[in-house]
Amino acid sequence: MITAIIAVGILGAVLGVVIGFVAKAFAVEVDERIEQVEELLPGANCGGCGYAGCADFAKGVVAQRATPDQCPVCSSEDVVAIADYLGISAEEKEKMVALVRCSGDIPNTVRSLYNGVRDCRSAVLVAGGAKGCDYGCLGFGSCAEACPFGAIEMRDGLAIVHKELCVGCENCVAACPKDLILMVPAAATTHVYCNSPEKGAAKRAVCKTACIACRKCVKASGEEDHMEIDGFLIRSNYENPPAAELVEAAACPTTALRVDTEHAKGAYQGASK
Amino acid sequence: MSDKPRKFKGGVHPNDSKALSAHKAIEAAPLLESYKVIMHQNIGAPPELVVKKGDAVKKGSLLAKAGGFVSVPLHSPTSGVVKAIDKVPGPTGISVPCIEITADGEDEWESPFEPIADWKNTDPAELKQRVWDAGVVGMGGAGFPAHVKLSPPEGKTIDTLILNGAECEPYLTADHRLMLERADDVALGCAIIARILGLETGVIGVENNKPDAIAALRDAAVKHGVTVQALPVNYPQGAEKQLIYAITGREVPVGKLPMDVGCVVQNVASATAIVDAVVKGVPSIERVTTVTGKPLVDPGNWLFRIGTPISTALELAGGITEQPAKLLLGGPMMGIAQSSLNVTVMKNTSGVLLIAQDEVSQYTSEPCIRCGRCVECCPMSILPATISQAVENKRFDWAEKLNVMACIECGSCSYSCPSHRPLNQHFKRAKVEIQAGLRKKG
Amino acid sequence: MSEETPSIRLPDPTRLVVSNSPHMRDKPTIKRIMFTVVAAMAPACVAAVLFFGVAAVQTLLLCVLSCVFAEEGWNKLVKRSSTWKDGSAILSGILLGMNLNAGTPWWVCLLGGALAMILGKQLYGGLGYNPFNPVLVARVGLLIGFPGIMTTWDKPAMGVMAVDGVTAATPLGLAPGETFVKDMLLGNVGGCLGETSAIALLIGGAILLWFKLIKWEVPLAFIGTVFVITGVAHLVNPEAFHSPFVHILTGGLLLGAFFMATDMVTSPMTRKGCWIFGFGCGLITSLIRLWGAYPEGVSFAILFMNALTPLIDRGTTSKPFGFATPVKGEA
Amino acid sequence: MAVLFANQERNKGYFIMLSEFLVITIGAILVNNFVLSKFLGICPFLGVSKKLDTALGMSGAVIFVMTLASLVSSLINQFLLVPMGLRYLQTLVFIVVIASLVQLVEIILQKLSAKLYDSLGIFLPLITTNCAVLGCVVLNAKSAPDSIQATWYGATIYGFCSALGFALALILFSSLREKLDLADVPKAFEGTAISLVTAGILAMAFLGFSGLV
Repeated sequence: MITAIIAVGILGAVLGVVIGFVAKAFAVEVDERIEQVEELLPGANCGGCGYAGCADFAKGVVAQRATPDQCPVCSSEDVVAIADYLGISAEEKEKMVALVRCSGDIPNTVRSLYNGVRDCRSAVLVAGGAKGCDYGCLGFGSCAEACPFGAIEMRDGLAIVHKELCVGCENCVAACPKDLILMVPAAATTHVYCNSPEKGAAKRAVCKTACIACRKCVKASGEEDHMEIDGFLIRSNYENPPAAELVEAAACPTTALRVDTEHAKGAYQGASK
Repeated sequence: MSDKPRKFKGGVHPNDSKALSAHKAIEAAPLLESYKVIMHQNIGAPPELVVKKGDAVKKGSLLAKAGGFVSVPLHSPTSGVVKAIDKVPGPTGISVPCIEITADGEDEWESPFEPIADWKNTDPAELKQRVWDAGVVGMGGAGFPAHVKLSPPEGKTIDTLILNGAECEPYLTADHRLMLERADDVALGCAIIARILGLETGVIGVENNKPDAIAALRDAAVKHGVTVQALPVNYPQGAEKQLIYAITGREVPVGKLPMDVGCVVQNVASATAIVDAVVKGVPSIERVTTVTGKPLVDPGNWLFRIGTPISTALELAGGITEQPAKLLLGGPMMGIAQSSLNVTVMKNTSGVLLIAQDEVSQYTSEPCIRCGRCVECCPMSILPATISQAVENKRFDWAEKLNVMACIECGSCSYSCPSHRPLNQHFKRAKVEIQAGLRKKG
Repeated sequence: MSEETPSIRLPDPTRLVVSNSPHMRDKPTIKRIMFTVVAAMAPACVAAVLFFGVAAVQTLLLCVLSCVFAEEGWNKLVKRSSTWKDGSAILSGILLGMNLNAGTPWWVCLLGGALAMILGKQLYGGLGYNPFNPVLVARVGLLIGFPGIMTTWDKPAMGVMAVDGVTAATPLGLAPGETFVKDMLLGNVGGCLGETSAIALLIGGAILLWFKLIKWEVPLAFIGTVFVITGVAHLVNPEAFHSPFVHILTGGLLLGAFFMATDMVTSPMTRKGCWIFGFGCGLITSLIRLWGAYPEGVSFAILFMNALTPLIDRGTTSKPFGFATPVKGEA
Repeated sequence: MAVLFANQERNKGYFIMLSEFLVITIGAILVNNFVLSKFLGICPFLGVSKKLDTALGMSGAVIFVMTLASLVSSLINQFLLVPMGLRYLQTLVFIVVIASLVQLVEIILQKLSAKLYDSLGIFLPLITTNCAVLGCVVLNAKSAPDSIQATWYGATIYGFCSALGFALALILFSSLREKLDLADVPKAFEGTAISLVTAGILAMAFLGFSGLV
């Protein structure tokens, strides 16, 4: 019994000394705060903050290179929790969601025959893609694939954002080869679902739901300045966004002006030619 | 330089179908009522417009001046009035700006510069400036400004000039006819470029399937002190890197230019354009283009002015007998499919090709069975099959590690794939993504 | 011009297809490749039927049917599109049949087909994705599961259209010293359907080589390695080891070398890789045959090398064009 | 050379030893492969085989730990436990030795290659409880007293070769899994399911080596 205790004791002591020595020689500094911050982050690794995943972002936050509110997924409580932990102040930010500025689904657009990889970024390298409109949604769903939160649905060859699921990570913005996706305030409900700067006639030739810049919506908004005119295209003024009532008042002839929730439900039909 | 050209590794032998138009002499296309000259016809910076709507122009007048060193000026194909600065479908499918010129029918000439008859005693720098002023680009397809290739940077010595007359693309015969009918000018062009580069001589490389062109060139070459090298028939023999290897045995390193191994490669059509510019004082406003394809009534080779719509080219070839499956600019291996007849002939449009329905069925991609045919035929010795699977799974880092950047997009792999995989499109995508990634990194 | 000749017909732009280059495709398709290999199997099938009679026909048919039905059944189950028409299931069926003996019970054939198609291929996503040769997965699975059935062979009876029930051992299992070379060339020895007639297999192999459907490096390296190793062993100790000719002509070596090891999906893509692959197959086959517990090692050897294939492919990628020469005057 | 062949008796002894080493080597790597025929060490085999690079790192770590653990345990067993009659402490002592070695590897690795350290993650400390390592050490301790495995050098070679066998299986498997990454596996079989199927087929292939030694 005694020998056993002594033998194991000596063995343990020798091994302990060796490990202690090596641990000293190969010491690595680890900041505990990084792990703590990482715990508080959502862990979706969506990259919406611009860092390579949540762990990297946590490093940035601790090193004060980034602020906690740069995480688009964190709720404001989460942001405050992180800020409190690190003893820094948190700022409120406005929630932004993605908007696909196109309403040209298959029934409403002219398409060319395309044969090849069914992926937007690949398709756009071949003859500008599969749609008649140079600016419209290609409909192969690269944005939907890029969305880690399942907020984008592909319906009839058109990407549709479900606003309630969107956290604003902006992954889809980078995925779209046509630069169709814009981050807009979640509070804005009414948008022009078109992004083609072409002349009205050229747009109508390829798409039934294009904005033809008839300015009915601008007139309907009157003095309120809810709409912006940009060449042959009209946009919602996101400094002062229009309300849902404007859609009815304007009676957009091509239904390019839509309320986002209704659009997501598929409530609009294109204008008949 | 050895007499026997080396054979590069890989390559394919597609049915060349050149017989459709190889025997047709070059015909000058008739004058049209209007031309739509696409503004940006070269790789590099777009030129800057110098005319405006309503301006009267003559044939050869400057329409746009070079917008930088890697950019070339643009000249009017005929005399008339600038009707509009408009948009036409570009060769890549996206609409691009163009200058629409309504012809007055006079076709009145105004040379932007004087001919240089005594080029042998002219300063090479002046000759090079002339090549630039004339707006000559690589007419084989890429559209790279010719003068840039003739300006090796400090410290790089050029010892070999190669004129590319391989024309390895099936169907195309424009260079073939050009070498046959203007053999003397091709050889002369070779001599002029050699003088610009400070070389004694140059080599004209021609694939063996054009024996008449080789014979014609050999006679002319002796006169101008250049040589002609017959090359084995193997697609892509006309790819710059493969051509340099075949003639000099040098391998252009990945990501480098022919200059880095002391070579300059120019297309034979560019050479004749340079002759026109130097000796005749004519800028680059026309080119020989093959209009061919089985659905056409009367395929042939025409001398088109730039800005000629494709529909006109097809009309000249007698129209079609059956609806084609595809309309291509360029050859069937690397050409770009079009969905509009309003595309216009550019300086680098070597062919207008219709592919019949039975020649190319719409294919669906099947899984790779790892047969290795693509590995065998890849002239760059990369692994197309593995790379395409990586791209399919969005693993661009992997694709980069597998050297996708070395790909020259010759299409040999897709051609030979029994599973009809869109390999080439995958590589194009991967290259774009990797380059975008590099730009992001800075 | 257009006004003068309005009758000229121009293409309808809305019916033009856009796609990436190249716009030409070579003739071979998967289907064509598969059926050419099936045709190359024909001589061996004929030989098998000649030697083993109706029983051979039964085994082959059962295997083909079970493979096709297993593949189709699976596709139905996971709601994928039908794939049997590409010929790969039929080919697997024939190869599986060639790997069984004439009197194999019907249920073993059916089980083998299901193993090959589902375990060996469809679980991985179907044609092209399977890392192991499906037929060998089935064969080795059956060999481990039913060693008795899998290692009793009917004695071939030329011209007799029924099996007489006499069993014979594979020559590899007999004592060395007896020579069967002539019988083995023709196929008048015991063994699996596809293991008997060397001449028929060689004809099939020649067809494959002629159509460039297999890389010649694999069979050459495979057979060559076995020949050298067993040759040396035979020279050292002729009492204990068969002559190399016996080793080559018997068992599944020719079948394996020409039809199984060369399976495109599971063998390396590079030429250098094929040499390594063939050499490895030969080495392991020889080891198992000379010293292992099983009389036959071809299946195990190929299966093992299948597992090595991704590594071989990775290691033998040739330098891309332009990597060979250093840049002049640049670091 | 003459000296080498002078002592016939001694040469014969060397030859026997050499063949015994060969038996250990082939046996441990191929025939009685720890993963594929003894089914030990399955946890890291499945856990760190997603990528070839991590598999290589893990292989290195296991080779290091297993070889050293075999050596140290054999020495302790031979010169401490057996003479002192403390055989009953074997398991306990072996685990302590292995745990310390793993700790060493962990500390060193974190310093030298943080990337590999991160990608191995939990599986690195888990080598401690890796049954392959303990199994190897215990097999050495349990081997017949007159066998080569009972000597300290024999035990070390056995440990090293067993680790090589583990590494071979892990590397083969990880290269296969990388390939599977690109495959169109049915949804229900994605991930671990298809990996286990693959491991099974791989084990079948290794069965062919049975009887070699």
